[in-house]
Amino acid sequence: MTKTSKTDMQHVIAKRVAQELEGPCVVNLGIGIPTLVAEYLDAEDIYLHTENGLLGVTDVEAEEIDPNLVNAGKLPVGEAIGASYFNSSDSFAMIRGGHVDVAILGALQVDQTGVIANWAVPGKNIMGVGGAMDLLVGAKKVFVTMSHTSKDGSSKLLKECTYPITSTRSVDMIFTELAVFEVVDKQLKLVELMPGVTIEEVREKTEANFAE
Amino acid sequence: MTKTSKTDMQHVIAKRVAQELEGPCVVNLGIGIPTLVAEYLDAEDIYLHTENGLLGVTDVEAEEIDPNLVNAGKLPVGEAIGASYFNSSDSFAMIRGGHVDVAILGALQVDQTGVIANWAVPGKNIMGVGGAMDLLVGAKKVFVTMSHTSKDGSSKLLKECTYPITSTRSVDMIFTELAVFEVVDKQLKLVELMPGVTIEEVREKTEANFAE
Amino acid sequence: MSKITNSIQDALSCVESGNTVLVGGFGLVGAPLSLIEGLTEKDVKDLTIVSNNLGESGKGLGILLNQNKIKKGIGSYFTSNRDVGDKYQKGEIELELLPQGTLAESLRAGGAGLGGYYTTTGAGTDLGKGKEEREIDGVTYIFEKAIRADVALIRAHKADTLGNLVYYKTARNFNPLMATAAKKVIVEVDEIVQPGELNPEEIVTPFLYVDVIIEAQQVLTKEGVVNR
Amino acid sequence: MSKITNSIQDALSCVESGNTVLVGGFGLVGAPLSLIEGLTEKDVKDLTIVSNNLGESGKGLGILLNQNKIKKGIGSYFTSNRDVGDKYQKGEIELELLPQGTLAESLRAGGAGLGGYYTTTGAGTDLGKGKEEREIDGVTYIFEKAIRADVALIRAHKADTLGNLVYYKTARNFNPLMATAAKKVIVEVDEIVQPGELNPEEIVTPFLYVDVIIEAQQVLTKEGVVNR
Repeated sequence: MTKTSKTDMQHVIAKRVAQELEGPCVVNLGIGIPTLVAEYLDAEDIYLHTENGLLGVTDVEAEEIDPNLVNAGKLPVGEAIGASYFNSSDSFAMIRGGHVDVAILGALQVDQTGVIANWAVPGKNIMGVGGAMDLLVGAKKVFVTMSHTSKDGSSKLLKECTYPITSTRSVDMIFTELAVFEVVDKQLKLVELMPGVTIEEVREKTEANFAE
Repeated sequence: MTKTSKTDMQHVIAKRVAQELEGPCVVNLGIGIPTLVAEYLDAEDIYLHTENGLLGVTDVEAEEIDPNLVNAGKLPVGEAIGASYFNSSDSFAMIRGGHVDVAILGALQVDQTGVIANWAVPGKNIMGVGGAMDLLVGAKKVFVTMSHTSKDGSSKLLKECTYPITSTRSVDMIFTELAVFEVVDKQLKLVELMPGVTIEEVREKTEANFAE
Repeated sequence: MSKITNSIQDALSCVESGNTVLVGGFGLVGAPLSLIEGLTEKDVKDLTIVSNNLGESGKGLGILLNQNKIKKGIGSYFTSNRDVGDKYQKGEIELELLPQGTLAESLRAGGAGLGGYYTTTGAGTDLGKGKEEREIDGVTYIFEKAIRADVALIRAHKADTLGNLVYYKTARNFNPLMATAAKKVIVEVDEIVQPGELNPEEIVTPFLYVDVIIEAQQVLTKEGVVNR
Repeated sequence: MSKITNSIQDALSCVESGNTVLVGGFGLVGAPLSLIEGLTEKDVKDLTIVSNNLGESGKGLGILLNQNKIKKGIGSYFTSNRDVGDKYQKGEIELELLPQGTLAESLRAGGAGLGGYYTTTGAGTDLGKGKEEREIDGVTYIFEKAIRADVALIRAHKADTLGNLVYYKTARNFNPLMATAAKKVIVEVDEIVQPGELNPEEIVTPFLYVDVIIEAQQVLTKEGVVNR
């Protein structure tokens, strides 16, 4: 049984997703674990897109922070060589029009067809959606990163989502601290166990059906 | 009876329309007589828009002609101080969105409700429309310039257009070598006789009903 | 007929109770901070505010919210201000939540004279419920209506005296779109320059969209919002 | 994985018979003259060409027309080439005439992942016949479908080696829109520069839209089209 802390776990997932990216490509990183992915990218030809209007996001040193240069999580970022700025409709035109290669998103739940829920929780006011729905319908590939289970230990890979779905589109890959799944023909397929994880543990903690 | 040549007549009309423009305003000039209007504008705050992507069109000296700087008639033009360039969809967004104050267009026919026909002739192939329909639906005001009669002497101000209409929208003013009309509540109203023209001549050469 | 004013309240003189007001910015970045503050000092109510967020708790549009001047909010991410949820719970505000791309696109459509458009975003989700669906070439789209407003309050980097605008980095966001979609467009800027000083190839918002220009009195710095 | 090539035929290698091809330019201004000439030398047929004009008689796309390689033309102003009318009369070409603003908007919609939109342009006219009408807030709009294509041939001023593009004066026109609306985008430019040489605030077409870059071999001058 894995006993990593939450932060360690997030980094393990982020690092694993980063390995899946092959340049040249344009990637949009969501808030949370996806943001950490940037730390593990070393290919020069992987460019980051942020939906608030920048293609070519980089890290920024503390002393170079510009309050008017932020990512979608409103965190300060830097500007890559070859970067460009654009307005919000042009930015979402890129996303919705299929011009962003990969979106890496967090999720609250994934069902066994690869449909995700990541923007609202039943019983709470529906207050924010941001760019999640646009990224899901538009990105050429969508990778999901999340902890395998909720705080109460229940599986976040479900037969059916109980939270409102973000799109009818199935994601392409799912990365948790236990395993990596691909979605093929609307079915989950286990493609990799994370180091030290057994197939039994994945079976036990996964409600969704998946092919092994 | 007026006996001016075609070119003189065009200039007379263009000059009269120019007097109707009051700055600050943004004006789009169509091909033909409308293009001549530019020669009679002296207010500094009348800016010309051309739908191929420039706000701030000016004349150009022969030695300064740039083959990549043209107006909608593909004629060489210059760039005013404060000018800006934009793509075709942004340009027509300005037009259709009601951001251009006046469009000055030529017409083949005008009916007595102010609806015009200026893009196609029955019996010929329908081969070109350009920006005419967009300008008609979008400009805040539309002024029409044309000769009062066809070559065969028949009125171009008709009870009903026999050519395909350009839009269901009525224009705001009509300028010919004989008279100036306003369109009020879908009715033509004669507001001015051109110098040396009698009301009888206008009546004789106008098929459309109009208020005097 | 200068578009330039030094008085925030003069700049806002056209804003009336019941108006629909577009407010630029992504959070505080690119938000017209001085104009928003001006609005909190103005006696108006029943506003419909179209903005990505409704500020933060007690900041920016958040003040306007707490003054009960906002009848309805249209945006994509109200979560950034916890007060919005409380007001909504009490029935003190109407909310319309749109995906961020739909919000942006609807503003562009409004400015471009379109009636509406079909997008895949939101189809089959709770946010698509009640919206017309249409299949086009085998893909399911939903209808979204254009957004137009009475007034836009926006933030740019530089304006020339004619009203041509350029923006700064990610402070651009919704501002150029909002500049096209309102009857009156009021912009606050870092700097006002002479016509000809902005490169014609670089101008993002041509002057025909802009009605009133004022120099920003509040700016966003690393340390937060400060008076200039 | 460089996007740059020196061979027009290599640049055009993805173009196949039956393709829909977007071709930039307003007349010859901003038209990808070298790529068009390359297309006239390539063995392809049954093309659908989306372009404001179909060149002039015997020039640019006019040559392609006379080679009977064009099955269908979609544009706003075929009048500039008298041969188009003759071919149409003989039933040798299909034509779809769109208002210029609709042509531009449909390309933008295609690039932006929209299915279509409602415009007032053309409503109640012969060009609106057979198109769905819809009343929105008391105004009559017609439905126009987005345009997407296999290939776009466009003209820009400068490209950096990543594929970021800037344009030159009124040679911009349809080019940035077409860059968004095709599976493969091939651009010819006056000059290729290094990344970082174009101002990030000024880039009109970000590099993610561009697949192939080639230096223009033919340019428009006061004296007409000349080889460089």
